[in-house]
Amino acid sequence: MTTIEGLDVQKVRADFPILTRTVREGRPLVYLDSGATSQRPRQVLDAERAFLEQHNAAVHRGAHQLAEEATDAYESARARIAAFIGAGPGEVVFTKNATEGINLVAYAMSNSSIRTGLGPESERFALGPGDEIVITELEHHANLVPWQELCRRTGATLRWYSITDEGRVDLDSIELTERTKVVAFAHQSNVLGTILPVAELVRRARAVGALVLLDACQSVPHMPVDLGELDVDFAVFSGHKMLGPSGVGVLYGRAELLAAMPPFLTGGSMIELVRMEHTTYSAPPQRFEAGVPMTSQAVGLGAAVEYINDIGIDVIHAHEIALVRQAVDGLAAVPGVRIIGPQDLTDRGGAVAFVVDGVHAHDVGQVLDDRGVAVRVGHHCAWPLHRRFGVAATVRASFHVYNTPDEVAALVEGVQAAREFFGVVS
Amino acid sequence: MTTIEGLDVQKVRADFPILTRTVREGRPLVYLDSGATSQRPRQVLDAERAFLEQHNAAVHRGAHQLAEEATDAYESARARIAAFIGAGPGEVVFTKNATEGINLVAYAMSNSSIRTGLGPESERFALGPGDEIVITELEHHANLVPWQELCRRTGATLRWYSITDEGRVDLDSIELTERTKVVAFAHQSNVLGTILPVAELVRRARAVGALVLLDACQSVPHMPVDLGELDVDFAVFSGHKMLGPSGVGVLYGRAELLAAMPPFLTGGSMIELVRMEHTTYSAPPQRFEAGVPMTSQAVGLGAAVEYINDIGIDVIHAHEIALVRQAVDGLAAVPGVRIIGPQDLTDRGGAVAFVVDGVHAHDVGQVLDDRGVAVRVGHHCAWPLHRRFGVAATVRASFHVYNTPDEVAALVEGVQAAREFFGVVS
Amino acid sequence: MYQEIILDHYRTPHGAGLREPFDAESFQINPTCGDEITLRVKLDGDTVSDVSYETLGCSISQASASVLTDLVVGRSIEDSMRVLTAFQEMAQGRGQVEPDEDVLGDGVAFAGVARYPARVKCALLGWMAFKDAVVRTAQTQDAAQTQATRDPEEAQP
Amino acid sequence: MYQEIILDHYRTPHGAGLREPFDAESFQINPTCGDEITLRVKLDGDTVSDVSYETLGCSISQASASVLTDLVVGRSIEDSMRVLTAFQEMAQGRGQVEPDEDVLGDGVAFAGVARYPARVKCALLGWMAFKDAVVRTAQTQDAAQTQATRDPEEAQP
Ligand SMILES: Cc1ncc(COP(=O)(O)O)c(C=O)c1O
Ligand SMILES: Cc1ncc(COP(=O)(O)O)c(C=O)c1O
Repeated sequence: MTTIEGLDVQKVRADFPILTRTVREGRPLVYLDSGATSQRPRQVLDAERAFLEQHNAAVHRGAHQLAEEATDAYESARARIAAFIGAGPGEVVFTKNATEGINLVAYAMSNSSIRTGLGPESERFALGPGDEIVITELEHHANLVPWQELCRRTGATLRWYSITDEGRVDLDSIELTERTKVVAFAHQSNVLGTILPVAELVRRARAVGALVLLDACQSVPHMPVDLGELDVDFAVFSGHKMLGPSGVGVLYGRAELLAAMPPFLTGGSMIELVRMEHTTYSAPPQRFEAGVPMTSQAVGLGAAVEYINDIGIDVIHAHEIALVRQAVDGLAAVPGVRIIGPQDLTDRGGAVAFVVDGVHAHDVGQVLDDRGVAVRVGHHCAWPLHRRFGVAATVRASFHVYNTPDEVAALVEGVQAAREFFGVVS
Repeated sequence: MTTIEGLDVQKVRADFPILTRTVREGRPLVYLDSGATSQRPRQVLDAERAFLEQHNAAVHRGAHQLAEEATDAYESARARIAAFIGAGPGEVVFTKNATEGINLVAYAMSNSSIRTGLGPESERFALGPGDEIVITELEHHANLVPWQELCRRTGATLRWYSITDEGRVDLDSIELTERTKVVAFAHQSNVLGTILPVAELVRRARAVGALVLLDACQSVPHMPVDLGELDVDFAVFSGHKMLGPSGVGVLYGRAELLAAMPPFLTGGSMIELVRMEHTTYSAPPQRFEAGVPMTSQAVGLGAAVEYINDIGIDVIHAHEIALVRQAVDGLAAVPGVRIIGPQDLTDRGGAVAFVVDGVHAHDVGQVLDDRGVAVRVGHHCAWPLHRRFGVAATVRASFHVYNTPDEVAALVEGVQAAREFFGVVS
Repeated sequence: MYQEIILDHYRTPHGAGLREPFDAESFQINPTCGDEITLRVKLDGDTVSDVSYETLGCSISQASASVLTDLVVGRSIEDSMRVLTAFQEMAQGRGQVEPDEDVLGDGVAFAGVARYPARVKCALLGWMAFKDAVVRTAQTQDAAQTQATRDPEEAQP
Repeated sequence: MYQEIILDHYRTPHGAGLREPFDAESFQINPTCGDEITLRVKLDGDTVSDVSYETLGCSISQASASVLTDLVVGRSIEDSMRVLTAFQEMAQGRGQVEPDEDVLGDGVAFAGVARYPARVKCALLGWMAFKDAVVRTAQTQDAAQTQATRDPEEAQP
């Protein structure tokens, strides 16, 4: 295992209180489930607490000092997060999670499709029968079901790129058409670890005038991402997967698109003028943030970005890739283990899913859990992808900056132990 | 000022770190803006932190020990909150705030109105031209704009009860009809403090077969509320107004209704079976909780309910009513001050809004702020109500368990000072 | 959790495979992991005369289905429902419910599963399918009878 | 924040009330508090010859509109836009921007407002209305000219 320059993992681990605990009768916790949710460093917990103990108030509503300070903290967090992803602050909308972000776009589109009372600027978001939304077969349910429902509401058709045996997008499987209105896909698969060919998919979408939504849940927390450079129209990610709080996520939207898009959730703080008969809406990002927002959580996410910046997102990425290399090599060497996803580390990030011949994923997971190794088992909210590979469930190990080579070794040993326990050792 | 039996306000105040801070060059903070957002006691901050430092994981997804503990903590919080409001745990849906809760119901209704692919059970939520939604003129924008938008989407008509000069609902102003499908109203006005006649409004709604949604944002945090007994169909409230975290709210729905209602946000954790072509959904409450939820915030809200229970919600209510009495009497005695809302304390809770002749609300608020007194100025997200009373903006003081008679006295003095400063003393 | 009894049933499941004839079939799925079971019930009057099944699942769900056939085949519907209730109470009891070996036989081996909430669904998957199938037999019989009096030709289960 | 100059303008606002004739009118509202201003601009060639307004707002927004009329009436559009930019920079400068009294006159009294972010919108409300109205005069003139060459009868502002 190569040591990554500039990263002292033990020092990092000391920032994460939960990593010192034990599970299942005294075993040290080996947390390999950051793809589901990451842990939080002290710095993030402290930032949120300091906000709540000193500055908490309703933002964008009050004129007293606390309200000013709270608004400041909230908007500074937005600016910091925007800079982190190569966006303008006005292009960052806070949502409760990435799922809400995708639903926001899908509902704004069906709202646009009901033209009563709307201006011409929302026309580009309108859909109807014959129009198409294109995704891929590897998507997380969050980037699949909202589009199915949008199609149900508008009469549009859902189509998808299929996935090759190597776990890559089969770019020849379908062709976009003039009727393709949205192309939505994951930046990195939460199961296979595959990094999708963003530039090529954007090029194809642009060629037919379709909007592009990038599900960046598994990329923004783990590698440098510049959304402006990637030239996507929308992107989403969640705070809880990037060392930040739960209850906060981000929808990125190009300024020009957010300005033209009708609202989704409506209520306080997103209005311009309200009468019983009719309401007009404020400019983005406020237009998309109805109600009292997840204030302290946004502040916490800002602190998470600062924490990541202090380490360096490229350092984190290099560290994780080294762990993936070790995991893929280690697991592939265990007889009967089949890795689902690319073994080649080109365009591949940190999620390693696998099956063990003769031992169900749940049972592998249980044996690992009894040894203190926390992984995820099941379909990982990507059921169609599992069906594609002919498996009901896989075991998935996923990493973040705090994981160590020793932990990966514990994973590989645990898988061997599971095979022994269930008597499938050859 | 009467002392409320069993309440030691100084002891309570010691639980709230923010209350010890000073503002505007050393003045003690007098926080009278709990109607916008309340402050959090140490116990709530500690509970959330303990969860994050010991049990944090993705809920309802993992099979390892942390995931089990996190799921347990999350579901125990749900059960505790349900018990607090007289509901079953399956009737409590976690949302990001009350605003999302109302939007959830409104969007579930427009989703029902597009019948493609739905079963007969969702028919009762479907709307079309000629159908009516009824609210009142005193609603918060959160309980107005989502219904305007629902009407835009479905062709239904929005109607409303008007408000009397005393700030009460004028029950004779409109009649419900067989076409009335929803009656939605605040339990307590966030501006006037008026408590609405729930039983009578429910009776009228039932008589025409309409669904009832109660906006309980300003009641659940301040007085005993048993939603089962009130016999409403839906209710919403926010954690941040009841000593709990931001980023979490509750939608209550009668079990039978939630079971029949189609989903709103879609994605992970709310599905039963997912194929690329078609998805089926899980039972409530999960059906309405797409994506990784606000886990630690739900735990924090559970701790807030425990904190409130330890003091006693009736004790809190009595304490606040005493403060309201003092504020109404004190302010009414200042020449030129007009209280907007009932001066009579029958069916009235803790928000005191007023205007000062010759001094704009913003200027009153500024003078108060300079003295350390934090109140809210403006339309408090109830613009039509302000228009109804012929004022652009009011000053609003609102209370919670940690406020004291001295703080109310500081408010009254500050208002007098504002009059002197702007030279309108008679 | 992995009692020897469970591993035995997992390695040599009793009554596995789908058989004909049957009165009703149920398909159940565990949404969190995608595990599946298809289970058939054949009644002989009021007695469960056969249970056959095909599972795609972990050791716990497979062993549980195997134990289920041991416990319910040959019993009356009423008795088998009593066993089901006892099994369910134990599995959902978070380790607090003392299982009765007289009622549950090999089923007591699953007491340990109750301490792993995420696995309780695995242990119950077959039982839920059994319950559902029994309900369906009742419905099919009702339907068959109602139909029979009206139009014998359409009375196919 | 409440400088004596501000209070003076508040108590005796300059140029208040709506007057005719005017070339364009703008209505602006502050969504957080509901404050309103209606502001009219009359141009004489390139010079701002009158600004008249009606406000429903706090002392800051009223005084700011009063100072605005002092600062822009009699100036060229270009000059008045320069003043506007300076005023805006000061108001949004969070107390970090040193105002130039030569440019801003009584406007410098609003420097303190910059330290109260929630009040910045109040101070700017009138200025935003002025900017909008000036843009509208340009549009109306363009429109009038375009119209004039085509159909003189329709060329009403
Ligand atoms: C009566 C009432 N309804 C709804 C809301 C909206 O609550 P939130 O902004 O937390 O969604 C509030 C508070 O802002 C309120 O006071
Ligand atoms: C690729 C991907 N997309 C979307 C999501 C949904 O994120 P959340 O549940 O935080 O909304 C996840 C994680 O669960 C994910 O990994």
